[in-house]
Amino acid sequence: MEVFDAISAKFNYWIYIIIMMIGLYAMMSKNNLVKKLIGMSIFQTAIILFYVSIGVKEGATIPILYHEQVHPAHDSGHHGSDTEHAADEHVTAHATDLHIEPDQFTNPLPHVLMLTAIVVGVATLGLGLALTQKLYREFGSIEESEILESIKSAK
Amino acid sequence: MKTLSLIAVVITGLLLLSAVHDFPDWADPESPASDYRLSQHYITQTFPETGVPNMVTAVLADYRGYDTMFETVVVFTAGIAIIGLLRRSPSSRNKDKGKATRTYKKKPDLIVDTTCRLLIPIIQIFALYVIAHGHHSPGGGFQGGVIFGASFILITLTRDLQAAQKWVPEKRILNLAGIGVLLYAGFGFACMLLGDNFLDYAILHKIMPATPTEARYHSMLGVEIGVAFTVTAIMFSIYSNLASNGEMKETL
Amino acid sequence: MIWIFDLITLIFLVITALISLQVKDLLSAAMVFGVYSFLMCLLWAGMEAVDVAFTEAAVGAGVSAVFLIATVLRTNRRSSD
Amino acid sequence: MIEQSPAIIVLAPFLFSIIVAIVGVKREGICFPLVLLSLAITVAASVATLIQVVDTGPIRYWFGGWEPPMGIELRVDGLNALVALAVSIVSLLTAFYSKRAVPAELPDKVSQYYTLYLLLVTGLLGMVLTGDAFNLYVLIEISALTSYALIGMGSKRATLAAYKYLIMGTIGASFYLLGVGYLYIKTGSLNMVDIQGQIVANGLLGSPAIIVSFILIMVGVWIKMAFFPLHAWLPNSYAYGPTTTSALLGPLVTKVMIYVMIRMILTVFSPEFAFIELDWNNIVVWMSVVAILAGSISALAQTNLQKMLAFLIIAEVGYMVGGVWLADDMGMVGAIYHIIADAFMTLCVFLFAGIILTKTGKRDLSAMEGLFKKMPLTMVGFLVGAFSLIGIPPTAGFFSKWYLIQGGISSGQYEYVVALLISSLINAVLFFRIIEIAYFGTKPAEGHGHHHEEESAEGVTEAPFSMLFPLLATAALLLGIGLYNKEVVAIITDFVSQFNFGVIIP
Repeated sequence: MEVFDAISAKFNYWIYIIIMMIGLYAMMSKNNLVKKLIGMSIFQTAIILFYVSIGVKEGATIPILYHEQVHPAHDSGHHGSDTEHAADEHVTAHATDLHIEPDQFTNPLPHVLMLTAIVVGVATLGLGLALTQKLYREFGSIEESEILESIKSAK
Repeated sequence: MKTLSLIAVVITGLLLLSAVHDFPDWADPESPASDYRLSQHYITQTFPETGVPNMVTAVLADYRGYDTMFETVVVFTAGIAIIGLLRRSPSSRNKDKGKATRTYKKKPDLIVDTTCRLLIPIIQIFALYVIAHGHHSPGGGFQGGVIFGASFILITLTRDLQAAQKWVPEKRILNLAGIGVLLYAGFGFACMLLGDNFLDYAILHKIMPATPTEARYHSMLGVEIGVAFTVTAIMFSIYSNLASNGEMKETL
Repeated sequence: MIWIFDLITLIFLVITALISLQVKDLLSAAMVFGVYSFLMCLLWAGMEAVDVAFTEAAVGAGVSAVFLIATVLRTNRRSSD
Repeated sequence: MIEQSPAIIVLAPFLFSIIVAIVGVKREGICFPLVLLSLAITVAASVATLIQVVDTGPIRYWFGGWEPPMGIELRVDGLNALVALAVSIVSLLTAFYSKRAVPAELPDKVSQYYTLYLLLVTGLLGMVLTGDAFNLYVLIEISALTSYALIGMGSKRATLAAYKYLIMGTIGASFYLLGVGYLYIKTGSLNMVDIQGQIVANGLLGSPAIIVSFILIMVGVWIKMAFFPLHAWLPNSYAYGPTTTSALLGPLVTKVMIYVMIRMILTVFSPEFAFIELDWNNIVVWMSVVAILAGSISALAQTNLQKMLAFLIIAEVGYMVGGVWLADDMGMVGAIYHIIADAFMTLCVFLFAGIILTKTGKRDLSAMEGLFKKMPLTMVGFLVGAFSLIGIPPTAGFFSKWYLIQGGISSGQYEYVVALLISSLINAVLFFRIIEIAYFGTKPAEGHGHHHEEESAEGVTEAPFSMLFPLLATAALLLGIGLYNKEVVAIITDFVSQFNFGVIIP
């Protein structure tokens, strides 16, 4: 059981490395330009998986406060009729006696970072595909070796 | 080349593996990333400081708002770059030995057409809900924007590009995207003009009928809407450029 | 989260990644890549990263795959490797 | 307003890029003045920031008013402020050059080109100023995406080069991101200064994860700066892109990445860790020796002017990486001074190459026959740049090499000194070959070289003012930085002296 625990404690990190290496190998060795880009996306998602794994916390839930924490039961009835200003006083007043246990929620920071990384990933993928189409328009092929050959023969 | 890259990949993999035993256990609540005051501060102080229950949204749009502004810029950059790389006027096509001169799509299939007519308004309403409700549930400007953009992509797929362009004409795409980024930056510059640092939304309570905490809350909604504008426009723009090979005329 | 579920998803991730890189038809590769992204999204939802999972579902499984398909149909469907 | 100046440096080009994108589509004529205006604001803000830093010490600017590590900060010290000033001046001068070049080379894409141009500058300046490790990644990606597009808009070959750059650049940036992840898993922080504090406080200096993170970040940054074995993307990208792109990317991208390397070593990992704990100085200095020699020798083999200059950049990257890893304060001062000097000398020669290409339409060295008579002012500007690359006083290049050599001697890395001297010699051969062609023609021995030159350089006249002005201004700046090297070095020494480089390797 101890060996089993040792494996289960880290296997996420191992598999992220395997996926990442699959992607990296495809990026470097594939001949087809679209395949390279698929490899690139796999490579990037593997890094995102790594970051998300950092944020996981035993016994914690998603990083959104419970409804009861935001709107305590005793004033939920007349909350809707509050004026804007009173609502804020209510928030600050009740924020002071709000008890949020740090252990209760997952770490939100890696999630924030990875939202950005996903966006960067799709932007890079789109740009790479645009370059692929431009290359196809100019050389009539999406195989790297064929493009290199046609450059050589054009010389 | 293949063996060389295999060697490089194996070396990198071993390097990465060699550090795994040094990591804290998976899902360990005592790990430095979870235990450090940064994470603790975000979890416990977000609601008192900003009034937003979804910590991810609050950290994204406020604490690390500068990052998110540039995330929007990345999307914008990709859109402009793809237009710059691929866009060309259809007339130049004739030189390309007239290959793949596809005719316009016939009238779409009845079932497909009706399904999409029913689905698209629902998708768009859901997208608006995701944007507006990002403070309380998963979602926000980016996700909502992608869904909204996807609804236009769906129109393009079932009808053709002209049909989708009735909603988002090509001339307007960059304006829409630019307005989104400007809206985000505008919140930042407004804070600057009022005498505080860039993106320090709290100072906006001077011009909003709100307290500083509420000003943060509402400004975050504002920047999320800006993000949504940009992402919607650019996602559609990227798709229509890729699918029409830069001619914006006929799609797949 | 349930670690069995986690492990199975991870193994399927590796399999789909390999398939999408090995298959010679690029359209299938794009589709399998969509499956890969969706599995990734499930995994993250299981890890309590709901916002990230949502984004990946919209971006990775949705828009990225559509971009790939658009390009494949505009260029060449066959791949030499 | 003065306390906002660090933010304005980044935000001015950013804001104007969006305006150019919206307004420029309909009125192409308005793009160029807007670009100049925004970059002029940036230069002014950089000057104000530098003065402030010299007077009062490092400035910290908290975005959103959140105290780091909760929020993101700009942290400006002597090093940042100098590099930011150099970056903004280079981009302003290149913008002048672009006035005629961009409409000529990319007729119906002017507004997109200028938008991307300003976004690239935004990304680079943001990288220089930021104090947050993850924010740096986002900005690396902005500058990378824009540069792929700026290169890819060029000729057919440029598209392939841009694609290769995209693959390599993504690997580099992802390695950097992964390195930051390894730092984050051990320290829980993203702010550079705070990471350093956590590493020291938790005694993590020897921990495997931190060492792997250091390797990943270094390899990632080396790919992005084209350090020798990882340089494959650079030559074609810079040689076949539009000339304005080469004149902007050549001087800036690699230098800013070297800045990032210095920032990572000094601020995040601390010199004690990088130079003493790991003790890889000898290996990296030898790698840089190989880079210098390989870059210079490959440059010697080129007949395409732009490609030759691109290989010179690889050699110059070797100078700076070696200078940093000498682990000696003199070497560090030299490397930082060389970042600034090299930005301007590379700009100078790339502007020259751009002028030659637009004027003669040829990329070959033979295009330069008889140019001394045809375009004397252009050649004067080029001569200053070439002398600086060779290292002839009183140009800036001489002083930077002087400090680098001093660093090499005092740290006992003589192989580096020798490589530096050989490379200067090769530069001299390269540039005197060009000067010879430009003065005498390709076949001086044949006797009728004069006649030959009349034929080939027919119709070539002096470059227009918008191209000549940036070239001559750069030349003047090179002389200026050289003559006032004491002042510049004083700022750098002030910055470097706060770090302890520990024992000098015997």
